[in-house]
Amino acid sequence: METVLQQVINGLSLGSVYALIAVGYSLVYSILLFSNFAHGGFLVIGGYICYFILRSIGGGIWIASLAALMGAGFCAVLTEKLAYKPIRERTNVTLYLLIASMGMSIVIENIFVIIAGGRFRALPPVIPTQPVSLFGIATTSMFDILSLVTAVVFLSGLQIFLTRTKWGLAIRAAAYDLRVAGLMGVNVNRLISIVFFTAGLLAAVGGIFLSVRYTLYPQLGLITIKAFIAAVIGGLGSLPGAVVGSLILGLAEMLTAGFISSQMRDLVVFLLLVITLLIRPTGLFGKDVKEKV
Amino acid sequence: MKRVCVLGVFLVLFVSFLAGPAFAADTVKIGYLAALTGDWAAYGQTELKSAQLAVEEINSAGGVNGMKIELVPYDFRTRAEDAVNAVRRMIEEDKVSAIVGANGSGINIATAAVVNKAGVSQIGTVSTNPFVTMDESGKVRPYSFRICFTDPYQGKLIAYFSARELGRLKAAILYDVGNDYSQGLREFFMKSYGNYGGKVVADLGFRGGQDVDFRAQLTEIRKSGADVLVLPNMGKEMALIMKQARELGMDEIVFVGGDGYGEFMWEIAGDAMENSYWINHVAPEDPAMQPFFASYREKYNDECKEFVNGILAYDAMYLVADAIKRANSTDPKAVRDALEKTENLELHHAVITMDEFHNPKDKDGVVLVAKDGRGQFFKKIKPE
Amino acid sequence: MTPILEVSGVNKFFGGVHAVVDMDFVLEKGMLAGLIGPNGAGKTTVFNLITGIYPLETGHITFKGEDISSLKSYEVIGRGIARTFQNLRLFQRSSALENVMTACQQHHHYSFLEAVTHLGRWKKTETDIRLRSMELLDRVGLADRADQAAGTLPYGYQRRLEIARALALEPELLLLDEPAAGMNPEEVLELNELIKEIHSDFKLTILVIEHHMELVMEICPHVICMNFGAKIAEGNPETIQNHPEVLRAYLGEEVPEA
Amino acid sequence: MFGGYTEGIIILLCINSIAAMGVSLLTGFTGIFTLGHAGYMALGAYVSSLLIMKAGMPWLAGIFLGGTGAMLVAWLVGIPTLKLMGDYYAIASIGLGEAIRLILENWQSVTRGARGVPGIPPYTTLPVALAFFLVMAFAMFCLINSRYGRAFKACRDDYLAASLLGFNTAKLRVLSLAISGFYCGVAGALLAGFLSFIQPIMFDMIKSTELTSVVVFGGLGSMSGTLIGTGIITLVTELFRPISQYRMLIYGAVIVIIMIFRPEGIMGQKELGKTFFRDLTRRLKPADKRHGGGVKR
Repeated sequence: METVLQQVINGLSLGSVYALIAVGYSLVYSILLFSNFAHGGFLVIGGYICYFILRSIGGGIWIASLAALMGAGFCAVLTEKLAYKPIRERTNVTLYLLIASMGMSIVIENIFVIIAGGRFRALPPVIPTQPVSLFGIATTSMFDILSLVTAVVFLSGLQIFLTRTKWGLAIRAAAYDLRVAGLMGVNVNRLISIVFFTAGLLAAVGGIFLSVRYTLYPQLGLITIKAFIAAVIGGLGSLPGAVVGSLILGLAEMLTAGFISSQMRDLVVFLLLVITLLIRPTGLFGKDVKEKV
Repeated sequence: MKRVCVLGVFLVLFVSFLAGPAFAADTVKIGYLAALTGDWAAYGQTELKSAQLAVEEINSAGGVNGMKIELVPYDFRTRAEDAVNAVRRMIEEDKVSAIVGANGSGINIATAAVVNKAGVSQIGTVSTNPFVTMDESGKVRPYSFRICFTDPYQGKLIAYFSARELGRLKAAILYDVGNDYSQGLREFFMKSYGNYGGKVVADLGFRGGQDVDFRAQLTEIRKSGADVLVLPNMGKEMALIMKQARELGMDEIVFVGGDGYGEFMWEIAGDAMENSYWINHVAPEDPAMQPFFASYREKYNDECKEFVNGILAYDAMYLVADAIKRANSTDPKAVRDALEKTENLELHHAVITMDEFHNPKDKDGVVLVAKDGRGQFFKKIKPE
Repeated sequence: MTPILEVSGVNKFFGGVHAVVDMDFVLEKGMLAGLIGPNGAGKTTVFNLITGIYPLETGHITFKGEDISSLKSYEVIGRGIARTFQNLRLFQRSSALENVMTACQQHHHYSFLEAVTHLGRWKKTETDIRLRSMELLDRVGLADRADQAAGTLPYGYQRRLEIARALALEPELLLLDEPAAGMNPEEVLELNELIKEIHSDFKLTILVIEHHMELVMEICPHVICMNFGAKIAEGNPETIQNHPEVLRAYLGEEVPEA
Repeated sequence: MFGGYTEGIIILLCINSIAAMGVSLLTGFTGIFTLGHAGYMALGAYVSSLLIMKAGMPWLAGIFLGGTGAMLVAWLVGIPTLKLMGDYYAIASIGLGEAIRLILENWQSVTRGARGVPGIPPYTTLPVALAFFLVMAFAMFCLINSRYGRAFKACRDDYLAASLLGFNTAKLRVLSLAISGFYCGVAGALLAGFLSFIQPIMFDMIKSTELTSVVVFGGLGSMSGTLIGTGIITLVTELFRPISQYRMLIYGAVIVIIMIFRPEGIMGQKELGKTFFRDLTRRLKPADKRHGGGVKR
């Protein structure tokens, strides 16, 4: 029983980090209908900005995080303007965007290989990580509690932004049909910039937590593949779906590793993905789209 | 028209690439196979910098036999098929006399066929798998060498140290299923540990690269009651495992790891590193190696944190230079013969004598203990 | 006369919308029939039900005495039904000829092994397919446009090309979904001629959906009229033109000048 | 005739081309985007090398069985998963490709896991690779110029129209995947014989992505474009070896730039052939006003 509880806690804390990243994938997908593989790059950008400010300039964690969030958001907008906008304006084939995003993820990764080197880095211990005992039956760390809280804060913030503000409402309208939203007088380019900024910002939050929790290196973006899978399981384009999918994935990973076999962990993740897609191709919360004949 | 241009450019590229670089007679070329991009970039970049440092030193001291060494470094993106072509290019186009690298057994095994057929020696820096220098039938590969010790020996050292020196007889092992180095080391550790009276109580795996969360496995290990956790992995994963273990409140367990240790792990794991033990090739505070660290710092304005890769790459260059000097020739075959006869060569980190399997003979294992924020020399061991 | 297509008691719901209500009709072999009705009456849905795009909720569809209600689209087509689409579905980037050949090949076979080696029957069969397709293109007046990409053809030609493609399937029953949509009056006249010709030359049974009454009344001896998913009238053009339900459906209470 | 280096590049070019042709058939001609085809290369490599080494099979049979093994798996996997459309199959294919690799890594008693299989007889010599390439390229060009080619393209261009022209689209999609699985399997088997050593890590997602990018680069729906694309990418990778650190950066940037300026790839949907050169010469001579022009552009 104790181990079950412990593994569940482990799973939830892993899931909360996935959620921050998965939401970014879903947000972009809901508007532009393509999977932005460069999303992992935004996370790496956030991580490195935070690292350099803390290590080289010596700013505090708040300044560093703020700069990282803004920087990653800005880079996300820049990526959109440089790489996606020209394609988007030319064609409506989302496949091209998908491939361009794969190219961008290689570009971002290798920019950091060149300027920062391949070395594994870690942020200074700015976020406490000491063990916390939960009623004596399970152990978690201060860090996990903080990351769970941060995830909840940012995700609720996002929810408020989407439901209470003018631009949030426009984004939700555009998620139904971008073209119609454009005809209704929404400035589509600005809207897309805001979406990318938000996605980049959330990715940076994930990036800071990941680089404290794990480590920071140019290929860190690759681990977002799991968050991406979580977004797909939850239903691409659905924000609650992304959160639920992340928690399911986190739990599935931890419980498999704990009770079946640690080697089977990734296999279970991929099988879960394939099975979900077969049973419900649009994911748990995805919307059904039927072609008109 | 556009197409004609594209085809034209393509043709020019092809021709220029067939032409190949010209080479001068007063230099001796040594190939360097380095992982500059991809998963091993951190180690590969340090290796190349260290090798370049060695070349500069050797050249400013007059070179070898009056010739300057010219380093020909090629990246292999941490991919075997790329490494094969890089090695072929070094041999065919650049006519190197010997090749140093790569920093991983899988790559060396993949390139072994090429170098042995072409007759150019290759020296692995941290390629510890026995099959790097030995083929499947147990015969030595004539042109494959290494400067580090081998996995069977390292596995035995870890088992011996954990059981005899530390007296810990209930071991848990957490290894990387996707990594040949990790798999091999685990196998050889398990073979020896029983002989020293130990018992493996938990044997768990993970997937390097994507897996960064090990708490599920650690929870199992905690349940198994192991008193020592053996980590045959790369530095990043080991650091993360230790950090997460301490976060789960596993305060009693002792960590023992292999030569994947690197100083950068402190940045990741912090205090969780304290009092862990590392079986290694060298100790960073070895006085003989301080000049290297100093010049590395001076030249690159950076600490050589992947010091095992750094020092082995650095010394491998001196090893080759010595062989060329003794061969008094740049002919790859002569260099190979000289390399094979290397005896009592004093390098910075050790004294090297090649055995009949092209492994350095009787290299001591150095045990490091992680204390006060750095890895410190603990003792040298030779297992019974 | 023998019935070729029988639709009996067919219903279809989309969510809460009752899109087709108790549809019943019979087509006799060799008939040239029209299916008319205002926008949104469910005409195309009937085509989709016949061709197996949507599953039926109740009822049966029988073709040449065989129940085809539960067959997949390609199986329905294989039984001898072909159709065109309201909003053209040509292979836009392929040439006109290739469009027709793609359909034509269904009746000219050679094995996979012959396909990857270009040996055996490949050469003869491909030549047959090409010649037959050119014939059909010629039939609809597109022979000189054979190499042009389908998507770059003028709109009226695209409609004709789609008919040629459907004919290449050598069907016994041809379903045309608003073939005159978007055409100017001269083009419509030409099209009428074409439909009449292929009807007699190919000995086909044809069912045409048409939004405009003019075309249907002129060429179809038999007309079925739908509104709100249900059949409201059936008979010869005069009967339909004077049927009170039809008048109401099309023009409220007023009398049309058809 | 050639040095070992040039020879090595030509062999690798042949192997990459065979795999790329398989992906091109699936992605370019049938419109199914995949990000997991390295998995089929892995299957081909492992099946053939294990059969050759453990069962003492002749290498030629090993290569064919490697390809066939990959084809069978592709067939079985394709039946349920190819019901997924568009992006969703692409996502599932990531999972499938990785799952194949994970199984190879974990099935240590047979595959030796991550340590890989060393000592595979080096059967992939230049003539072998060239022969395989020529035969398979010939078969592929025949295939796309046959009823099957038209059927695949029909599935790609308009799934619904294809099924209403009497094509069993589900079956055709699976057939296309099986053929592409065979090509990738053979490529994998040849790679095993070229390197004499295989490891699961060689067939990761990065490899899959490369295969697909090459096909896109060459032009979706152009088989000769695929071959040209493979040639350029392979040679450029070799050329940039001396500036190795920037190599991957350039590679990534090139993909993005291609997508921005010429998303249809180098060749678009055109094939290098009689028509292509006719169009080319026509374009080079703008003054050439053809009379009685049947074809207007």
